[in-house]
Amino acid sequence: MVDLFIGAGILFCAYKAMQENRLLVSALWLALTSALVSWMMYRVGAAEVAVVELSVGAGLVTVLFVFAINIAGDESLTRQSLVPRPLAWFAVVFSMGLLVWMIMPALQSERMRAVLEQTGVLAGLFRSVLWNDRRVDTLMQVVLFFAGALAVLGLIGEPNKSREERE
Amino acid sequence: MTAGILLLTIFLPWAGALFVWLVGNDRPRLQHSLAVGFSVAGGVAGLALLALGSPDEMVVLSIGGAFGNFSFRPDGLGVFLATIATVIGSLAVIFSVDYMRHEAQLGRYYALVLFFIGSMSGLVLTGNLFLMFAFWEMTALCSYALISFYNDDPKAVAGGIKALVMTQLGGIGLLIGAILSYSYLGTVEINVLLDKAELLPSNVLGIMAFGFLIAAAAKSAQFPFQTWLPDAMEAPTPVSALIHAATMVNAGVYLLARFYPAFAGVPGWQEAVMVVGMLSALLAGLMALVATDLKRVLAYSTVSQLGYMVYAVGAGGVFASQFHLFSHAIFKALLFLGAGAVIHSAGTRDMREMGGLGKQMPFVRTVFVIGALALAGIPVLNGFWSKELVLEAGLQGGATWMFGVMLFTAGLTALYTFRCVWMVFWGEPHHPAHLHDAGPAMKTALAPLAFGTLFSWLLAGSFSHLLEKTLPYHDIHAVSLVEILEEVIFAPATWIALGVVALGVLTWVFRDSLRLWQEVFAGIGQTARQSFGFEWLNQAVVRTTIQVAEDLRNLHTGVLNWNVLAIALTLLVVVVILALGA
Amino acid sequence: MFYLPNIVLVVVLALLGIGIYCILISRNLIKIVVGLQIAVKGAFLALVLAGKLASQIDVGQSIALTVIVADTIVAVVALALAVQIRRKFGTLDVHALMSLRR
Amino acid sequence: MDAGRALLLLLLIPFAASPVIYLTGRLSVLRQGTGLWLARWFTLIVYLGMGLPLYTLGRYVLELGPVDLKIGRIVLQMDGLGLFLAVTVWLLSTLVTIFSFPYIRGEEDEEKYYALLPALSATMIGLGCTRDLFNLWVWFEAMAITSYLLVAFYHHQKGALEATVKYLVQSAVGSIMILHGISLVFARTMTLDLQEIPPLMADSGLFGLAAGALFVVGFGVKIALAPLHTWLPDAHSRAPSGISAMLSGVVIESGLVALLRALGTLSQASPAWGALLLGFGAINILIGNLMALRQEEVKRMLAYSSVAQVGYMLLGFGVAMSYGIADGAEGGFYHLFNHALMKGLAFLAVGAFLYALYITKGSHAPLMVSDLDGASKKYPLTAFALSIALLALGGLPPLAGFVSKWQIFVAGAEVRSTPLLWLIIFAGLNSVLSLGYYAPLINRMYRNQPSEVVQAGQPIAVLISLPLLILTLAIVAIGFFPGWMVPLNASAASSLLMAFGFR
Repeated sequence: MVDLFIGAGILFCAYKAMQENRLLVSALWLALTSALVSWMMYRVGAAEVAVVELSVGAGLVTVLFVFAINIAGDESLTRQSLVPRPLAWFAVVFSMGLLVWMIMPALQSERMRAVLEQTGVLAGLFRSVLWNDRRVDTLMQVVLFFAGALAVLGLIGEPNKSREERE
Repeated sequence: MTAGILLLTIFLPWAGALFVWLVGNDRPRLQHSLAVGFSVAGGVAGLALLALGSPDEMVVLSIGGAFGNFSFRPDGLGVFLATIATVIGSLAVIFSVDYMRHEAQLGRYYALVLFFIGSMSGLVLTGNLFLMFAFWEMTALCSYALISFYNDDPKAVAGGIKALVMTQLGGIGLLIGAILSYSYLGTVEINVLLDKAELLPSNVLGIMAFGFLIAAAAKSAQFPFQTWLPDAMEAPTPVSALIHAATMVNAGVYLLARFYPAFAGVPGWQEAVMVVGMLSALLAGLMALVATDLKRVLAYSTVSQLGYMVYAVGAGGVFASQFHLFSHAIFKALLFLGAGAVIHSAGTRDMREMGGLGKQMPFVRTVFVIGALALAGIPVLNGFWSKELVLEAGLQGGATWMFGVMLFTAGLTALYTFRCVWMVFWGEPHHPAHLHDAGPAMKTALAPLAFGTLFSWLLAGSFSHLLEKTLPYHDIHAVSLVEILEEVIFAPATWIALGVVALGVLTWVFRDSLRLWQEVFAGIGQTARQSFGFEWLNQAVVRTTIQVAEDLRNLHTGVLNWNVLAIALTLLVVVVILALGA
Repeated sequence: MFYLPNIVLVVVLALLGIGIYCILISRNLIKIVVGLQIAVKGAFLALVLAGKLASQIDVGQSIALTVIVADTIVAVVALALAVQIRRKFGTLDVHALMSLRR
Repeated sequence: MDAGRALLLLLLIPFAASPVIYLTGRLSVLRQGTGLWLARWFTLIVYLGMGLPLYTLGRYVLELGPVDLKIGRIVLQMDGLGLFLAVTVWLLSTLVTIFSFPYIRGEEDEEKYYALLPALSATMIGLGCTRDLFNLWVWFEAMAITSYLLVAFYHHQKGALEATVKYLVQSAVGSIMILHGISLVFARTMTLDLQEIPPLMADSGLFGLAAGALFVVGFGVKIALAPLHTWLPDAHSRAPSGISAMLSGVVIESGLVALLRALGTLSQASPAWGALLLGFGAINILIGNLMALRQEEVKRMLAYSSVAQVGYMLLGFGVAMSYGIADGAEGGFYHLFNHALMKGLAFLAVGAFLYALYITKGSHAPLMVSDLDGASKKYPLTAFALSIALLALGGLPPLAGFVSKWQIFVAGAEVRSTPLLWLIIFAGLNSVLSLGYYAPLINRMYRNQPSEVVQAGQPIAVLISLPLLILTLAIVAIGFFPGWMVPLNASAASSLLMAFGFR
């Protein structure tokens, strides 16, 4: 029951974030979506990553959005979309609907029901999985950070003096 | 020994190509001499190979898998075409020394010509379908690059690309045949295919047979692909002589002759081959009659003569077709090079602006007339003997009405040949300035060809022996020269043909009194001038493709939203397809 | 009705749908990044659920964490791009980004 | 050297070197510097240093079989396919590095360029040899992130920004779809190991199909399956030429390898994947060629031709996946390798022209087709190299593109089915169509009258000509000796066939 409400809440917030034309408000709705998603994660049993999502997804990303919107300015653009809305609606609803139809029956299997009954997860296992079992993923995050940092540095860097003089 | 010489005919010209190109355009004299040196060496190797023909594989380089083994086999069909390629190639190169003097980018010219000569040798000598297809495409590549040698001229560029595209279109037929051979026989060896053709399912063999026919028709500019060859005349004239008259266009006939034993049993194949040859011979003959561009007349006549050879193969006359190919290569190279000498001096290709050149260029006139007589089928030149053999093979192996059409075309040939010679060398002079005769290098190239035109038919007997000895699947019976001569002389077909040829000549002589007939034929002439609608068809295809491409470009809006919509819609389509398929 | 996987599945795919729809109809680049983020939230949930159903919730968490990091970086790069585009083009309108077409 | 350690080194060297390159470069920039040569040459040394472990691995894999490196529970397994990709990536990236020395010299952010290049190569090598489904995504995403700045390298140009934003958004949408596919597979099979999954996905019905659809479309964005290709011409034409060569030569192909790996997990879920790829292959060939036909910007034309060339690879792989025909997989890999050489050469040669005609004058204008008029007079080697690349792409002998297309076509015929024969004829016709845009470009370069741009052009640096020369020779050599690459292709092909349960 609670799950249903959280789900509905997530979708409502996401819908508002999508529909809102003011960027700042949209970013706030996104943050709320994120918070509810992390609650949903907790409900599924992923307590640790829910915290991360709450701090990174809802916190850090929102800050970044606000930051970017501050620099770029909240431009009021016409709501007229370039792609006809019915067409976009058609593409999205039908493909997602079909996917739900294809996937849902398989989730009802006995095995999966049995898994859901299990409760109680060994504490501290997450840490060992993250740092030992999936060490490669975790190490690759360093590469991702490095590449992302270089990309941001490169992108927002102003042209240096000598170059401007040349141009 | 044989293996070495065989490889020399391929790699000597190729090495020459590399060296000439590396020397650079700053040293034209060295380029000329290198090109001549390597091509003549190649020619000598080709002549030597002629004496060493053998049915066995001589060179095998093991590669395996889908590429087969790289094998070469100096059998009769192969060595003799390789000899034509290298010898006439070297003559064309010698001719070029005068013709291409002072041209820019000589390195590119000679490199491509030499590369072509080597590839042509490879094409006819290889025993592997993969290699054959590769060489087939290489010759097309050289042909394209040489047709559009004068890249600043849009007509030359268009002609080159047209030739490339059309021969490649046909090449797909060869490709399909070759890969089917691999698929069903597990090999791309030509002799295995010839040996085991009956074992193939009949529909597969049928696809291969007609695929090869399409390839041959495209390469030899036969109906319905004949439109590329006249446009190929934008090439420098030695190239036209070598590639578009004496060698590459013969590859189609060679292909049909080579695989004749495998496909002869396919229902309808022989008839199809004969019809293709007949239509090409007839239509091109008519077009030659109305063309006014000297090189185009020769190009149409090439198509027409190739039609004779194709017709002969269809009728089962492999020897006749190859013999005519041999004669034709010599006299047509002679005609083209002669025309080149004329064009070089006169500075134009339009026959209406020539006339009366005979007095100023006596040497060229003499050799050109020899070539023209051979083309017209006048005894005792080489063209006469081979054409009679073709006609006789046609009479024996095919329908009589087709024989009638071919006879008519023989008359037509005589008619347009005399028209051409008269318009260029006799008639009213339109050129006030004094013209120089051919240069020394040109003469060096023309003289042997004229000599060959006069006497090459003497080789017919030993040629048939070579074919019998080295072609295990073709069932060719050796006949001596005397037998051939007797056969030709005593056959009624010969005399009928001679009568028709005489009629053609007379038509030209009395053209003024036949005004009425000219009116009647004006309509046909008009259609012939427009290539019987095929040129229009070609252009329509090109136009449509370009229009589709332009329309498609408009779909690329460059808007991010639309791009992402494409992703969403693709997901939908893929999901639907998969769901429906399940 | 209240079977958890069903609910989560619907939420996951609906989030993906809303995200893509947002990208489809938005003209503002930053809005497009918001759309990406919405869709990505669905992916986190999906991974966590998959981990749960595979009875390896910790693996699910671990990979979801990696995805969070990766996609945050993508969002940051995208925002930096948007800022730079605003500087160069004077607008964030996708309609202005049409010089590369056809 | 121990093979496992060699694999570790192969991945560690570039990742470890990347920050070092950045820092050395940055320091010299801060010192108003002249010291950037250190960063440049260090990058080249890194690549050469990767050569040794790669060689060790190559010998080991070809002679003894896959090399496993277990880190935690994730196994990095260098099998034939991984080795093949690693060799291709290493070869092209090394040449691109040399090419970039003069090409990028003096640009802003030069140090970032050299830092990201080895990282990009390493992500592709890693992508080829991981055995974990999610880890595959991580490498894939890392490849994307490292390439964003490289595409947007000229970020003071409007066009580069526009191209990058399109590239980024579309890639991101694709990668989200992949994630959904991964969660589906994981939820059902309870494992992420590529080799344990296939039997567990058997009889999964619509569920498996949904996962496959998400994989195909998600990876398809990066592979530029038409109509998901719309980012490609923009990104390829606006990136620095070396990066265009990398994108076209190896990045989209890495996406293809990732797709093959991912679909391999679903090989028992449905037999439809091969047919799907064949369908996409046909569409790709047609759309790529038609779009390239009327392009006036050279790099854009080459980009569309990449779309078409990917179609040929898909034909080969599709035949292999549907029917288990080894020639299909070998031909597909052969074409992949040759495409890296041919398209690499084409983009680098165009880059050489851009360098001589525009960049040395401080301009970043695109190279138009008409700029190449008469280029052979002044730049004979570059014009020749570009001609060779174009002719090879058009599938003309005796060049590399011909042999691989032949093998793909042979594979199609080996199925002995009429629809496939038609597909081959269709592909062959399209090869002919492609000459309609390759050939005129070559003709232009050999005109006698150079264009004004060419007349005003600067000489081309030696370090730019060197990679061109090497690639040209390689393309011709492969054309003459098609057997050279066979062991590498065959070992990659057998890995692929094994994944699809044919061996």
